[in-house]
Amino acid sequence: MKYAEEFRDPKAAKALLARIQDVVTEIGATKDKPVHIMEVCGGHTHAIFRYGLDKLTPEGLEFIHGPGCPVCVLPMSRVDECVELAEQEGVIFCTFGDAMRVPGTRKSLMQAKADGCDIRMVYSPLDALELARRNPDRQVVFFGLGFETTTPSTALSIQQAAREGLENFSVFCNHIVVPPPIKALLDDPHMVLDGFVGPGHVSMVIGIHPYDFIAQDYGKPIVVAGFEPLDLLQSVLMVLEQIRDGRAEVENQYARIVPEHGNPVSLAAIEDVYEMRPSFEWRGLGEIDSSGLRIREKYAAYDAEAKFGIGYGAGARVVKEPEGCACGAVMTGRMKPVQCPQFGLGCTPEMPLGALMVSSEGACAAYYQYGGARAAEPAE
Amino acid sequence: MKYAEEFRDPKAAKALLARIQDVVTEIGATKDKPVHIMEVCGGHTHAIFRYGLDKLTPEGLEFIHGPGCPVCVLPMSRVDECVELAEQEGVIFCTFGDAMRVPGTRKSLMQAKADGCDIRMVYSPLDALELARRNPDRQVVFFGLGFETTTPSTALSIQQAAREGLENFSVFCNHIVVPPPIKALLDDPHMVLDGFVGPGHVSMVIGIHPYDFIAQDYGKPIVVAGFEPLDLLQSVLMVLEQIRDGRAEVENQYARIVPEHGNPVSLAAIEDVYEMRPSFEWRGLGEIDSSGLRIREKYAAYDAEAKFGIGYGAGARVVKEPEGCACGAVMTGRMKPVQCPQFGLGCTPEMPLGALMVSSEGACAAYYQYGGARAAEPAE
Amino acid sequence: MCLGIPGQIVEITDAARMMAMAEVSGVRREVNVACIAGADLNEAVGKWALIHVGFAMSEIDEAEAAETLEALRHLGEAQEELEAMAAGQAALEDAR
Amino acid sequence: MCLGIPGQIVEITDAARMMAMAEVSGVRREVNVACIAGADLNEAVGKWALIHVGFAMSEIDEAEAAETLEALRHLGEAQEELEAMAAGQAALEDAR
Amino acid sequence: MALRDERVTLAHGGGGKAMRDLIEEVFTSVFQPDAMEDQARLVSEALCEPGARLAMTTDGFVVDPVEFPGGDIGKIAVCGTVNDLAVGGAKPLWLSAAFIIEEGTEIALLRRIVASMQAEAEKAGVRIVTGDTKVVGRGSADKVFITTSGVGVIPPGRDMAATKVRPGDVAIVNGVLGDHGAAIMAARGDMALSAEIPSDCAGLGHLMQAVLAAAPDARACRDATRGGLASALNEIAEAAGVGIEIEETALPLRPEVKGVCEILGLDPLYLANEGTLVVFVPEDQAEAALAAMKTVPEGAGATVIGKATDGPKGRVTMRTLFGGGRIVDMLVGEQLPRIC
Amino acid sequence: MALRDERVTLAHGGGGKAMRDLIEEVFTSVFQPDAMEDQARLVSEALCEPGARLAMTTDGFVVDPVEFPGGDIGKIAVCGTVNDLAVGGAKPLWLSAAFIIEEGTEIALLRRIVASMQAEAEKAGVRIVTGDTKVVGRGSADKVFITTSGVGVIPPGRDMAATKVRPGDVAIVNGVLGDHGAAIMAARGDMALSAEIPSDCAGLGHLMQAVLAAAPDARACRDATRGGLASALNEIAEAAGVGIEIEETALPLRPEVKGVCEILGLDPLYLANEGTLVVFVPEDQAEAALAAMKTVPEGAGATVIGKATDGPKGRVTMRTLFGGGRIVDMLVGEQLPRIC
Ligand code: SF4
Ligand code: SF4
Ligand SMILES: [Mg+2]
Ligand SMILES: [Mg+2]
Ligand SMILES: [Mg+2]
Ligand SMILES: [Mg+2]
Ligand SMILES: [Mg+2]
Ligand SMILES: [Mg+2]
Ligand SMILES: [Mg+2]
Ligand SMILES: [Mg+2]
Ligand SMILES: [Mg+2]
Ligand SMILES: [Mg+2]
Repeated sequence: MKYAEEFRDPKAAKALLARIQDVVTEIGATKDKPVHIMEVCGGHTHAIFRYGLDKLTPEGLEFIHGPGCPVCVLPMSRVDECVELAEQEGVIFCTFGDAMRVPGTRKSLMQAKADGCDIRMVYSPLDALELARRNPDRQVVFFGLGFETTTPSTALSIQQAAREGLENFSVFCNHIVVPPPIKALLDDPHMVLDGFVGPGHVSMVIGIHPYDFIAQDYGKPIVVAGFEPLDLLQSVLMVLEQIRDGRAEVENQYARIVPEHGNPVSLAAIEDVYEMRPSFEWRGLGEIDSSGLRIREKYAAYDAEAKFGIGYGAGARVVKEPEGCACGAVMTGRMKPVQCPQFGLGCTPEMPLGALMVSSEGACAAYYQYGGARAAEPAE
Repeated sequence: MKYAEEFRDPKAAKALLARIQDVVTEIGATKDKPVHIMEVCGGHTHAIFRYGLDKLTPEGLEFIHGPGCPVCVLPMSRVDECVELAEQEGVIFCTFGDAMRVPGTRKSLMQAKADGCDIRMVYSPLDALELARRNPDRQVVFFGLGFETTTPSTALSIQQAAREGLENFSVFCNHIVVPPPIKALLDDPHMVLDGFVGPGHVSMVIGIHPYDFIAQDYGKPIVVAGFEPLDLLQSVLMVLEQIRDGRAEVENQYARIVPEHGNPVSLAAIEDVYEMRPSFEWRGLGEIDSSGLRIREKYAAYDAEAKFGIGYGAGARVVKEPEGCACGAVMTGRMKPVQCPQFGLGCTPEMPLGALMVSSEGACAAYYQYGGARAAEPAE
Repeated sequence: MCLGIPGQIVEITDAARMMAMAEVSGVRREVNVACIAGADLNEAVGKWALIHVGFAMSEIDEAEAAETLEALRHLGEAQEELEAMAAGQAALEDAR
Repeated sequence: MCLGIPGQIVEITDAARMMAMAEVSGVRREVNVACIAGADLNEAVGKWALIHVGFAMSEIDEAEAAETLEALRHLGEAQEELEAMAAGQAALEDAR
Repeated sequence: MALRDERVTLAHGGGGKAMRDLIEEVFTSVFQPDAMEDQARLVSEALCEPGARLAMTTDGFVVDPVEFPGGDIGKIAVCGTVNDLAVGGAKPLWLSAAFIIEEGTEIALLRRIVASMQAEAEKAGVRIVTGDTKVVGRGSADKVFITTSGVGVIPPGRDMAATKVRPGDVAIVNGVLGDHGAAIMAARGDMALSAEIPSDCAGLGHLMQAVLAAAPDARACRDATRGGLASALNEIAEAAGVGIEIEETALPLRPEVKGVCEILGLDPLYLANEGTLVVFVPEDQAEAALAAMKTVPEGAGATVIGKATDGPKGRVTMRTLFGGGRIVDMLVGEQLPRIC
Repeated sequence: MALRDERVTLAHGGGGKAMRDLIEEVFTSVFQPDAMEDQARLVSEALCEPGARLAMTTDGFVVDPVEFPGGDIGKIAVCGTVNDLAVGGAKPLWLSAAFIIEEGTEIALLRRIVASMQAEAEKAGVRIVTGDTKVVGRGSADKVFITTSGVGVIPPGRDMAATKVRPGDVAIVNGVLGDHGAAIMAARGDMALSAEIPSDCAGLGHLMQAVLAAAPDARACRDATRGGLASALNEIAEAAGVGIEIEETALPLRPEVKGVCEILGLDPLYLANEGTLVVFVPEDQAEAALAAMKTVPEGAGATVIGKATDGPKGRVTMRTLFGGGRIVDMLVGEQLPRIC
């Protein structure tokens, strides 16, 4: 697999790990006084556990798992709205597989499907577009979910639908953006972070400069990173080197994919189709200003919120996180997943209580499934 | 079963059979020179074989099985039109079970259903009406098939639909009437008939006087008969007695059900909804003047022919009976089913070639299944 | 053609649509009673009618039914007597 | 988040809709190439791009990729040398 | 872990924890197989008697509705396979049960079905030793389909077969005809008929034991399922090369079944049964067989309906009420309700 | 009589002549059962050896599409049940096959499926001895479902079971992982992926014989069907109360399967296989087992993937490419394609 497997070479990994160990030592970080690096992106969280990197990196380095999984930060009331849309007469509700199992207050999409809703898992919004073409007598609603990486795909799909004059396609837009929650985390008085590994695929769309504030305003290093294990290790090393050197810069480890200024076509499509909502709710983090997108007035015909009167802000929504949920503390690095009293008991991937147990990219789910903490314990 | 099982008493049957024997002897009919009585109605044909009456009546009495099975006389092109209607997008096509297996030139309704058409077997046009109420986004087409007995039910259903303003219900009208084919048979120079057993359930609607022409113009006796075996035997006896006595009258054996002048509500509904077509095609008999009904202009909204542009006279239809089919000869009494060269070979109930093998009321099918001629033969 | 079976009207189910429940040998089905109903629909309850494709098509004339049955029964009895006589005759002849 | 995988554009399938066939390890899927296409769509054929949810999101900069890889390889080799030296050292010490 | 879902989702068929939970909670906790291997491992001494043979049978069950007066699909699935073993003279021993479940099916329904299977298995003295579950998407199945297979043992010297029927043999049924077919029609409500007809669904293993004890030379037996008594008789007549004549007046019928048949123009001879068999015994054992059948609840309504003859080979005829004769042919396709 | 219909109609399930014609022409003419009784009657001397046990298994097959690169539902239905017998150490003998057919299914398709069942049965040395067909209305099934049940014999003294696996035992698979799951995904076209991946669908009876000849003390074996290798390993670890450790670098994977997994974010450890098994053998018989497997076509790609350990009981772990460790848990529900 070109441009992928080359970046999984164990020899190089060993070298990077040795260098990481060296720099951690140089910094003087120890198990009790570790250096904290947040991987913002769930994809990085997944890779860390998938390849067992957490156990290979030195004790003085601690990963804080960030809020960068769009499925994890999806509030239950959003899922409820999805179900409500799927329940509309004649609707085909399309979603990425990721969202199928996320619990709503009533039910998950998986359960709604079992209850008779026509819910289809698709790989791409283009597949939903095709469904709309083939089912002119049905209303096809696509669940637009994801960060800047995914936002261009729904924007381009809406533009395409408009070009074709498709009247039965709409997007239930729940796209969110990465920088504001980082800022929110940085503003959190409890947060002790020494640097960031930045989400590479977000930057392939928006470039690296939207993170300038991290270096400039907060004095923290950030390295935009690829997703292969060597990418990740190299980026961690680069962050550590900045820390050691007292630098705070925005660096780009993933230059083969990430252009400094992002992708102009994608940015133009986003700009054309979407506008910022005043604020948006994140599961585990609450309302964050200017952190979510909505469809502009001129594309109202493709806006499921407008079309069905269901969606963000349409009704009074009870935004209540389940009791005993420690997701906020985990996401701000104050707690490890295993320290949550619910972990593995009231909260498992089969029956997730909190946001971070929902998707395999959530920190708690990754801990649970890949054994962040369980590997050493005896089986229950 | 009140009003049914009392009319199946073997003792009385024995008496009637003895009397029939007597009268046949009095007439002087013999195996070689039998008296010919036509039971017009397929229901009577069915009863004859079902109860084995053909083997209990004397040799000098021969039953000629008439054209009174609406399924048998249904031309293949009608079935093709049914299939065409069923194939229309969004149509639910409703039919009595009888019509399911009748072959068209392309396929039967049973096969069309297997090929994906939404075809429902119903017991009553009222069930189709209910389907229309429950599926407002679908077009429900009811296959109106049958003689005067059945015609009121579709007429009343159309009136009810009109009262409710149901816009998605229509009837594909192929109703036919009994007297014209009888007249056609009587006009056939090959036909040698001595009398008729008349269809009791037709007369319960139209009364007995529509048959006056048989007695008055053709000098043949007719007795309107019920369907229980004693009804049938008594009616046969009454016909024989008329023959013996040189009378030609319209008598009513089935007075418990058949009012002399029929049912006024039914007649009014038929008159309101339907009008006579100039002519109509009968399978095995060809076109017969004034023998089929169509829906009046004022109910055009409930007329599937008008609504879908499919139906009688809408296109050039190849009206061709399969080669080697002797149905005409059987129906006019010139041949017994077993004398047809196709009987049991090219023509079986599984794969009927001619009209009379199609329904269990068809003379050939009844012979084949109940063993009119096969019972005595060795098994093949 | 035209399968029909006597059933008894046991209950009006939807007066506006002239629907009633009919019963045949313990089996029930809703039927339309327009053809047999008079001004007062409730009078149909208890009546027997010939049921065809979900419609009560014709009320059964119980007197006519009884008459036909009586004639048939008569015939049956006469036949039995005849047979008994014939049997007696045969016995006599056998005895001879 | 944001699963992406490098794939090669092998064929334009629908120019009007900017659709092309991409291939990943012998697996093909039609993708939209609006984000990586220049004026002449056909120039996209043969290119490698990062594929995400059916879109070719970003063209792969082959030079940058080679550079990163070179650096990593270098690192790997240096590490091997170091280990070899360490092993030699250990062997020496053991021998002592 | 307790199943939290009220309905089956695709996850319950995915091979993971959800599936394991479903299987453990709903199925194996009731059937109690010996071990969680891919196969049941079984020992029977009866199988190893010299001359004994193993009988194996299978049937898929697709009844709609899945619950109906007199039973449910689970009860039928056990009875049907037990009966197919029993009517061949085998002693039923072990059953397998494979479930194909439609997404959205209520788990409570599954529990009821499984309970009724287990109850019926216990009654019949068989064990459900192995099974399988699959979940298919909504609209890809109709709630639940069950396929059961059965293994039994035919004791040495017993050899019942349709081919063994000889002219003169007496045909006995164990009770009324057509109840299951009519019950399902009424329960389905397709023709909007309602009637209190319970399915005859029953296991006939004990009945067969009684018959075989009383009439050890019983020739052949069939349970008159799909296609009804007429089909069972035609099969036997054809296999044995005999004629079969039955008496219309001897056929036991429930009034409500007659009613359904009169309304829809159906012939009860072709209606399905799920607890009704016809057995052919030599004339001199007929009385004993009949008496023995009546000692078992499932045979309370047993009655002679006719006999094998040297009439036309393969032909089934019926003497009607009036002494007339007619052929009782095999059904052509399926019986359709008719109006003419 | 020749079947005139091109597609199955409800009449073919009605119990009459149409059904008989379908069964005779499409099914029994190919499977050739001994007699047309409701049951097969079978004799096997192997079953009566002292200490021999009968193995019985069942599986329902619901694959969509029913034909796919590398096989069809018929082939899987035979292989799957043969394999469930074989992996338990039984010699497969007899199969039953019950078909649930959707109205409208092409008869030509049924013929192809039946032919491939018969071919596979012959290959495996088993006979399809009894069967059943049901027809359901359009939309009440998805073309055709097949449930096969199998009976085999476990020779005296053989007792393979998941519970028997001991720390130190070596885990061997017979070839690449995840082909069937990926092949079906591609064939279904759900995610509009196309790839030339043939299903691994294969009967593993001969392979198992080779293994057992070379490694008579083989402890346990599982075919890694639904839920993939991960589920099979978890089942074994749990039953045996051992840990299992596998090597990521040792897992054999086809590049196209990797491709599908990378695109859809799936883990090949959870992908279904239909001709892939994992067997645990004592360390001292591992080499012999491996060599023996390679002599059989189905074992050409055999390789050691890990071993049982005295690590945490019931836990399966994987040493990653970099030497890191991670748990390989059971799947939660089903694996869903994901984008993040
Ligand atoms: S274990 Fe569950 S509740 Fe606790 S922090 Fe993780 S996701 Fe939240
Ligand atoms: S056997 Fe067939 S072709 Fe011949 S007369 Fe009868 S129906 Fe017509
Ligand atoms: Mg069977
Ligand atoms: Mg059976
Ligand atoms: Mg049977
Ligand atoms: Mg299984
Ligand atoms: Mg359903
Ligand atoms: Mg199995
Ligand atoms: Mg299996
Ligand atoms: Mg298995
Ligand atoms: Mg069967
Ligand atoms: Mg289908």
